[in-house]
Order: sequence, then C-alpha cells, then structure tokens
Amino acid sequence: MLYQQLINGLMLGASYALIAIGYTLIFGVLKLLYFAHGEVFMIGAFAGLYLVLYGGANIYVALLGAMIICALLGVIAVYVSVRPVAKDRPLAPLISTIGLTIILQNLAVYLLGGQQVAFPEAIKQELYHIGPITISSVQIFILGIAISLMVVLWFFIEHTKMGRAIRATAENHETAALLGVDVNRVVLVTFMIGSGIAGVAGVLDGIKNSGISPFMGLSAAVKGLIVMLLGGLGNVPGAMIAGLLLGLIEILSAAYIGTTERDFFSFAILILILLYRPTGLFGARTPEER
Amino acid sequence: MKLSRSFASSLAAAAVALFMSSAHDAEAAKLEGRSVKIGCLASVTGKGAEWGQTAKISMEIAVEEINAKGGIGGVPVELICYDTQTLEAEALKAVSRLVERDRVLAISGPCFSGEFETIAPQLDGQLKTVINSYCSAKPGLSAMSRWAFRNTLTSDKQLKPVVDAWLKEYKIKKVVIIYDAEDAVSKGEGAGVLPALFKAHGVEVLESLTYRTKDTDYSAQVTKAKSLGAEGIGLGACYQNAAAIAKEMQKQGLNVPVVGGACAGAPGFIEIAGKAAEGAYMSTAAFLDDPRPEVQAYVKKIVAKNNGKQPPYGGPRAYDIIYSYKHCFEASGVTNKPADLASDREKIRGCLAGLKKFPGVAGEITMDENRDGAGSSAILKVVNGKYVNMAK
Amino acid sequence: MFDGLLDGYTRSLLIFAGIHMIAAYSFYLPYKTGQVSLGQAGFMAIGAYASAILTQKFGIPFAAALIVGGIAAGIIGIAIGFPALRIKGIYLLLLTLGFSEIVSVVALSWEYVGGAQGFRQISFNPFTLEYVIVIIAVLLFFFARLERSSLGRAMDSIHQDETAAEVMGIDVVRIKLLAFGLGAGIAGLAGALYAHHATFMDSTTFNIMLSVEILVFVVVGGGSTYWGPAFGAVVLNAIPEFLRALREWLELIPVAWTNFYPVNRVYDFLHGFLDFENAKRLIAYGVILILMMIFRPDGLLTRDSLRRLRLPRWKSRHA
Amino acid sequence: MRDPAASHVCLSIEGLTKRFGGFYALNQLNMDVQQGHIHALIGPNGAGKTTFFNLLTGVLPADTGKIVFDGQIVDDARPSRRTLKGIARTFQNIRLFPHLTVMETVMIGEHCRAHPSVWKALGDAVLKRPFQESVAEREMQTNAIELLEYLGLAGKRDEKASDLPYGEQRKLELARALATKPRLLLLDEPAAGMNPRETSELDRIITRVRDRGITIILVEHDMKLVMGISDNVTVLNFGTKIAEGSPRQIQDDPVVIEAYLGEDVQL
Repeated sequence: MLYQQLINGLMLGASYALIAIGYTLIFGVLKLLYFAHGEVFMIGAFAGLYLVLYGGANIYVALLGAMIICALLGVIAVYVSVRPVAKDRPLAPLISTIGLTIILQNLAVYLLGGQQVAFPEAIKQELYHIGPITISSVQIFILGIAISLMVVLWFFIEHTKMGRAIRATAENHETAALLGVDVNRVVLVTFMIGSGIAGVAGVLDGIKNSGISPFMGLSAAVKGLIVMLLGGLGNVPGAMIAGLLLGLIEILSAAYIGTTERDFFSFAILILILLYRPTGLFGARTPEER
Repeated sequence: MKLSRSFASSLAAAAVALFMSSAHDAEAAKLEGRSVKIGCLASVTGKGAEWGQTAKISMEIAVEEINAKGGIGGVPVELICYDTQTLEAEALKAVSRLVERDRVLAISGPCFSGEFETIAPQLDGQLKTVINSYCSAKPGLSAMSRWAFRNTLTSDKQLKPVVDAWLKEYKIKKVVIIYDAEDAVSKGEGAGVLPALFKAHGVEVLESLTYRTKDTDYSAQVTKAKSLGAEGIGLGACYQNAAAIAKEMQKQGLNVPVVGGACAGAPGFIEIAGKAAEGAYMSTAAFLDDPRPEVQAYVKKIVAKNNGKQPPYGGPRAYDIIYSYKHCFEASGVTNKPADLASDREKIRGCLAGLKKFPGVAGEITMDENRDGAGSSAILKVVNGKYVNMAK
Repeated sequence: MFDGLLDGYTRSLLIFAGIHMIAAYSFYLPYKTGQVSLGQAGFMAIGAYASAILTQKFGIPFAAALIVGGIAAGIIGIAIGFPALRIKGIYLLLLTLGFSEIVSVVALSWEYVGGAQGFRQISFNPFTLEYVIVIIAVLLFFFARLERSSLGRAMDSIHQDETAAEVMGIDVVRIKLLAFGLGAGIAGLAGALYAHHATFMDSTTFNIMLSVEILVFVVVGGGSTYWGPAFGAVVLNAIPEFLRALREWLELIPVAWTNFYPVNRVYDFLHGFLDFENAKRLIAYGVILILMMIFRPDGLLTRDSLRRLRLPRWKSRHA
Repeated sequence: MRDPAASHVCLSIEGLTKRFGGFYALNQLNMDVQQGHIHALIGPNGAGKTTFFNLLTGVLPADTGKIVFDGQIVDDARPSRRTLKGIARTFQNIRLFPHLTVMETVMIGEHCRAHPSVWKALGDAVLKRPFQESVAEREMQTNAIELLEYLGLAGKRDEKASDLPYGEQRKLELARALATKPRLLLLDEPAAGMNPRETSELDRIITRVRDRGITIILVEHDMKLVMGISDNVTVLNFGTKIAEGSPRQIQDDPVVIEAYLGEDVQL
C-alpha cells in the first residue's frame, strides 16, 4: 500500500506545486498577497471544460486555451486590482484582490450556477500494473504535463532574458530598474505566466477529480500559500519540491494517522515554518523580512 | 423574485380566470387581500448555492403555476425570498424579517441543518410561524419546535431499505465506510446509520475512513480501502464527493459496489461519475426519473431554468411545499386578513401537522409526530447511466 | 428594554451589526500597532466555544461565561501573539489564518463540543442587544481614551516605524503583545455574544471568510481612526437593508404606470438593479471593494476627514 | 577636557565585531568615551559607523564583544531597555513617524520616562478621570513644549512631521531623542543636507546639549563641524580603528590622510 500511497502523494503534490509556482512568482515580484489566484485556477478549470464540451477541442488544445484565457485574466487582474491601487498602503492591494476574488467566484456562480459540474473524460482510462502499484493513463498524463511544465518554466526562469529580469525584479525593484529592467512589464509578464500555469493546474485538477465547481478556488489558494511558504517566498524550484512534499505529507497522514486531521497537519506545518524558518525549507529569493 | 411585473400580469390572469371559471373556484374559500405571502429562505450564494438556487427556482415555478390558475382562494401568491448565503446569522435575520416585516403566512426553507437548527428555537417565542425545510436531513431537528417542519426524509429513514436491497443483490461480507466528517448528515450516516445497518446484516465493517467537505482528493482513502480488501463501499457523502470517490475507485481499479445515503442520490452523481456510477445503490428524497406526468412536467421546467441540469432533491421538495401550503391555506379556513395573521399561521400549522399522503412530485407527503416527512423513499440503482427505482 | 420600541427583526439586525462592530474593533487594536490578523474568526470561535461550554455544560450564568470567553480568547491570543512577534506583514497574516483553520479542525474533531453535529442548543440570551450596546460603549470609550493617551501614541509610532519606536524606548514587544491579546479578547466577547444569540454553531461558523469580512470592515471604514471600524461595520451591514428598502419604495409606484413607456423601462432597470437576492449582490460588493481601494485606499473615514467633520475628538489642552 | 575632575569613562567598548556574510562591518573595535565629551567617529563610507550605532542601540545583535555603559553591561538588552538606561540616537536617513505631529513625536520620546511599564500606561490611558488628560499627559505636554522651544520648533508643534522641511526634520529627530532624557546621545550625520546657516545653528545646539552634561557620539562627514566641536575623534576604516586622538592630532595623522585619499574631503 505504501508505494501506491506515494504515487497518490505525488499526484496531489503536483497539483499543489502548480498553484504554488504562480503564487511564488507573483509574490516574488510584487511582495503582496494576491488573493485571487485560487479563483484564476477555478476559471481555468471551467475554461478547459467549456473548450472540451462546446469547442470540441481535444485536451491539449483545452489546456493551451485555458492557459491563454487565464493569462489574459492575469493581465486584467493587474490592470484592475494591482496597478491602480496605492502600493504604500499594504492593506489596499490585499483588499482589492479580495474584491477580485469575490467578483470572480460569484460571477461563476451567477453565470454557471453553484453546482459541481462533471469534467468530460478527455483521456481514455487505462490501468497499468507495475509490481504492487496500479497507475492509470490519466495519472500518467497529469504527472507528465505537470512535470514538463515545471521543467519549461525552470528553464525560462533560469536561462532566458525575461527570466533573469523576473529574478532581478524579485530581488529588488529599484536595482532592477537601474539595471534597465522595465519593472511594469515584468510584473505583467509574471502575472501572465503565474495565471497561465494556474489555468493549466485548474484543467488538470478537473481531469483528476472529475468534477469542478465555482467554490474550488479558496482551498486550492490556501494550500498554494502553504506550499509557497514551505518552498520559500519567490523560490520557484522550492515551490515545486515543497508542493510534492506537502502532497506526500497529506496523503501519508491521511493514510496512516487520520483523514480529519490531515488539514491540521498542513496548517501546523505552516505555523512551524512561519515561526522557525520564515525563509522556507529551501530559502527565499528575497530574504528581507516583511 | 419578480414582484410587480409578474404580479401585474398574474393579477390580470387571475381576473380572467375568475371571470371564466367562477364555478370551479367557488369551492375554495375566498381569501382577502392583494396577495397571499409565502416566505422563502434559500441559500442562493455561498457554499450551498446549488441547493438554494434550484429550490428557489422550483418554488417560483410552483408559484407561477398556481397564479396562472387563479392563485390561492382567488388571490395571487407572492413569494418573498431572502438569500441566507448559507450563513446561520443571515438565515436568522431573514426569518424574522419574513415574519415581522413581510408578515408572510408560512415559510418554506431553510435548506441546511445548521440554518434550521439556528432558527427553530426562536419560533416558539416571537416568531410563531411555520418553517418547512426541503433538504435538511439531520435526524431530530424538528423536535426543537412545534413550528418546525421538514418536508424531507431524515437520512436514517432513507438508508435502511437501500442497504437491505444492496446487500441482497451483491452478497457482500466486508465493507469499508467512507464519510464526510464535516457534514452533520453525512457523518450521521457514516458513523451511525450505516454501521448499525451493516451490523444487523452481519456484515463486517473493516474500517471507517473520513474526509472533509472541501477535499477533492480521495486517493489515500481509496488505496486504503483497496488494500484492506473491501468488497463494497458504504458512503456517507454528498453526490459531488460520492462521484469523485467512485471515479477514484475506478482509477485505482477498485471495482466493488457502492451504496450511498440521503445526499448522494442526486442526478449529479451519475453525471459526474459517468461509468464509475454503474451498479451503485443510492437513496434519495426525490426520484426525478419517475414516469408520472406531473414529475416529468416539473423536471422539464426546472431543467430549462437551471442551465439544463436536474436539481438535487431539495428542488422538488421545495416545489411540493408550495403546493402543500396552497392545500393548507384553502383547507384550514385561512382568511388572509391582516388582523387574523396569528390565527391563520396557527391554522396552517395544524393543517400541516396533520398532512397525510398529500401527493407531490417527490412522493407522498406525510408528516410524522415529529413533523418530519415520513413514507417510503425510492431505492435507486444506477443501470446504464440512469437511475432505476428498485422499490417497485 | 427595547421590547416596545424595536421589532425582532430590527433587534436581530442591530445585534449582528453590533457583533460585527465588536469584531472589527478586535482587529483594529492589533492593527493600531501594525499587526494584521486574518485569524479574528478563530478568536471569536474560542470565545464562543469557551462560553457555550460554561453555560451549557456547567450552568454558569451568561455574564460570567462572557467574561471567561473573552479572557480565554485573550490568553490564547497572547500565546499565539508571543511567537508571532518576530514576524510581520504577509507572514503574520498567514500565521493567523493557519491558527484559525486549526481552531476549526479542533472544533470539528472534538466530540465534546458536538464535532460535526455542531454545538447544539446553546442557551439563548435574551439580552444580547443590551450587552452589545454596553460593550460597544465601553470599547468606544476605551478607544477614545487610548487615542489621546501616551500608550495610543506609542502604538501609532510602532505602526509607522517599529525600529525607530523601539530605539525611542517604546517597549514594542509588550505593547504589541498587549494589543494582540486584548484584540483577541475582544473577538472572544463577540464570539460569545454570537453563540448565545444564534444558539447553534459548528466548525464552519467562524471561517476564513468571516475573518476577511472583519478586515474589510476596518479597511473600508478607515483604519487610521478609531471611528473607522464602527463606521465600516455599520455601512456594510446597512447597505443590503438600504437596497431592500429602495425596492420596497419602488413597489409604491402604481402597477398601472409600469405598463407605460418610459416608466416601465426605468422601473425594469431599477428593479433588476435592486434585485440583489442572488450572486449579483456579491459581485457588486467586490466591485465596490476594488473601487474603494483605488479611490479611497485609506477608508471612508480618515483623520483628516474627521477633522473636517469636527466629530467629537477632544482638543488637546496645548492646542 | 573641560573639567578633568569629573571626567570618567561613560561608555566602554571591547572587541566589538559584526560580520555580514564574509564581510567585517566592524572588527575588534575597542573604544572608550569620556563622560561629558563630544566624541566624533569619522571614516570613509562603509567604514562601519552606522553599524556601530546599530550595535550600540541593539538594533542589530553583535557577533562578539562587550558594551559597558555607565558600568553596566548592556549587550543582551533590547533597544528599548538601552534607551531607558540612557542611550538615545538619531538616524542617518531620517526616521520620523510620518503621520504624527511635531508635538506628538516629541511626546513619543518622553513615553519611556513617563510610562516605563505597559500596564501603568494602559491604566493611565483608561482609568484616569474620564474626559480629562492625566497628570502624566499634561506633564509630558509641558516638557515637550519646553524642548521644542529650546530647539526653535515650538511654532510648528501641530504640523505633521513629514510636512517639515528637511533641516527641521533633523532637528525634530534630535528633539525626539533628547525627550528620552539620555545620558549618551548618538548623532548619525546630523548635518547631512543642511545649509551652512543651519549647520552653524546645529553646532551651537550640540554644544549646548553637551553643556547639559550629555555625552555625545557624533558621526559626521562635515569635517569643519567635527573638528570645531569635538573633544575626541576616532577614525574607522573597513571596520577597524585606525586612529584616535584630539582633532588636531587626527588632522595631522598620515594614516588618516591616506585612508581618506580619493575621498573628496577637506581634513
């Protein structure tokens, strides 16, 4: 059973990691708690659903479409709730993104109804037995997409000009600006990437859990935040590893300790990290205390 | 709620109806006033939005139908709805507004056990008015007040025949129970009702596993159930979670039959779980594939208004409440005069408490001594992607 | 004491608005020292459960249970606040959020307080409104005094520049802890009042969204003055009532008129606009929040606007 | 050495070291400051002067070393405790409380003397006669006005700190520090950004403060000011003390001149 549970943990962790990557990117360059990320994730899931159901798209097109739609949503988020809001008041951007969260969630309820919707079976379900473990084609697909997306992103962050600009901005806005980085553009691109990944995560979550609802955003957001802290603020590879780690911890505690207490463990970890290792397990890119 | 516009047209319709068929309406007692007010509490937003929205639409359909046929006692029905936001505090505010400001004759709702439980104790004091829940399934709530009714079956009443039939068909000896530890009804089923029923049949419960309502990942529970060698799964779960669990079982190759309780047997279960739903037994407080014409007429209307989706059982139950109120308003000598409000409410209460075998789309309504719905529930089995009622 | 004056609905409305107001002050006090908490709902839960256990399981009178509930929440607040002193900003936000989630998990798995079945049949306190009024009066008095005391000034200075305040000899650690603990205690009072008015609660009653709502009361009302939290709670509780009232006035238009152009168009528009018994209301709420933060990020009431309004703010002797 | 009889060591530093990563901001610094002196601390940018102030006031923890103030070791005390013991400072980049008025700012400095205990402060805030200022509050106001008059800021007492012109903000920082009734005052580049008229006024103010018996450590780049008023000068370079002595000795020290080569400073 242990091996099977490890696979389960990996699956869960991959989806946590994808949400947390967006969070950590956005937090890195903006230094603000962007509340609406979970709702972007939810919109991504619905975008994928409608592309498959009514657009007749295959799953890859749906993933790409959800990514693009969510990236655009990220741009809208910047122009609506980030850029016009005063930055010298720490609570103002927090409240404005809470406002955006409320709008997106209730727009979905208003337009689509509050019910959970079935996610179409986009991939043929097949089971493979490898020794003691059973793994399905769906799981392989999800894991494959998640990991390749992370690799691409890692390459982008570490080895492209834009990636370097993002890292510089995350380090320090003023210095980055002095080095000739267009900070506003970097923020925009970061939101697009983070939101696009959240969109993909939403579709993958839909495939994995078979059903999506307008209320799926909040708990995803909270888990994403925990992973972001665990990995270190602004630390993208850290978020990836921490996501997998939290997935494993949750699954193993659910399997061997108790399922009601599962959330207790995630939040206890959150608090311990905050108190004793505020830079996360793998160190933050921005060590300054805030 | 659409007030005056629909109000105006329904007034006109009522006038026409009166003019055309005065003989028919003459039997029912004439009511006074400009409108008959029925209050409605529905969680249109918040985490229970689905239940509230479908219930609200269902009640509006019933009111439209009644008004098109001349209203109640010649007076059109006015449905006054407030959104409880699935919050107990909002429900409490809304109920006193309905009773004291809007002066409604009776109230339909609220849906959720928590809301119901918050409101019920207040009814014996200032707010002497009937409330009637269309979905709360937690046992023992209506006993809190003589004004508290539930037009639905509590989970223990629903599950017994279903589990009996399930075990009869599948001959299972070892089960694992998976239930929602956060939801009062599901927990009641998973920790109380199901173990007792299994014990009575000599079925061994290998393990009880839990999850929380907002969880979306059930892989750990399913893997554990599989490794324990479960021959069947008992679910104390609402349909969304039940469907996700069934899907996860399919994904992990755990192909054993499933049985589920009050909240699981909604149309959404099949829709979301797809092929994984095959062979599952469910109980429900409303069977929407019932071939009776009134049921199909209702289903057609609600599906058109609900984004093409069938409602969970709260919808038809709420629809029936409006008709049972119509019956009681007409049968118990309600006058609808402002001065008679208190006595009218008392009369309605008395009528409702004595309701026996009142026909509704969700089945016959009979109120038991605790003012909870009684009677038989359907035994649903999923066959070829549709519910079949095994009770008949 | 208001039985003749107010109907039950108005009472209920005032009670919940009052509880929100008390909760808003529970957020405001630590915020005055720069500590932003997203866990006030968790402290409300502690006050609520502690007091309900006392009244229901031990038969202790409500007044005593209320005080114990407040103290219990205050003690837990200090226990949380002490390690939390080292962190600020988003870290503190997340810490308090995590704390509040843990409280709800404990409430869920602790069968003594009902577990998933919820804490049922808590004794109803018929004088909640009177208690609410007294507590708000005490709080307003307290904050008015604090505002022009040395301690209040020290809190402001910590909010504005913690290091500079520390170097000026302000005991930052103790003052922050005091503010956090007292704030938690005030939240505990609000929770105890809620529990004995609603008579039922479960692990989801005091959730993240409630903490967010409390934060919104203060930011919308204005966090730079002690009138802000009260104002924010009143305004945000009153808006839905106001919209309902507007709709009722709309019904005063004779039915016949609404069949003619242009009255029908205007009527339909306003009617649709004011029909807020669905998700549209919350969408509008979100839009208002964003607009507020763009055009009035300091909240509706600020020190400057108060100065202009000449609301009661005692003049200093030296001025 | 105005009054040799009264002269004793007010502050004694032994082996004070602070590292940031591999870089020594301060390395094994030993230094004695005489009671009642103006002791200047000079050195090129990055020599460790501000770090020294941060270690003295406890804003940063020292890696090793001992700080003895008035015969007491203060190494482990929190910044606020050190202020209570009598160490006060100003900041190089002014750190006022932007939303407080001039008057309130000075009263913040007085807070630690009036209310050393938080509980007493809370009691004073709440329990004193309602709708009246407490006695302590009135005293604080009187003292604050006195101090503002002393520094020529009395006319601006109800203005917001952030609205003052630069030079007056510096003076306000000084007033706030003096309000804590220090025995040792650390001034971090008080003349930065001041015009010559303001600088000469500052010169007079610092001297008058010293004449009240307050020991002063002065970090300053304006050598005219430093050499004019200091009793003693310590020169730091790369975290190490390279010279110490009277202004005249320092001006002629070849090591100092070399350290300053390349810097546009008139010694």
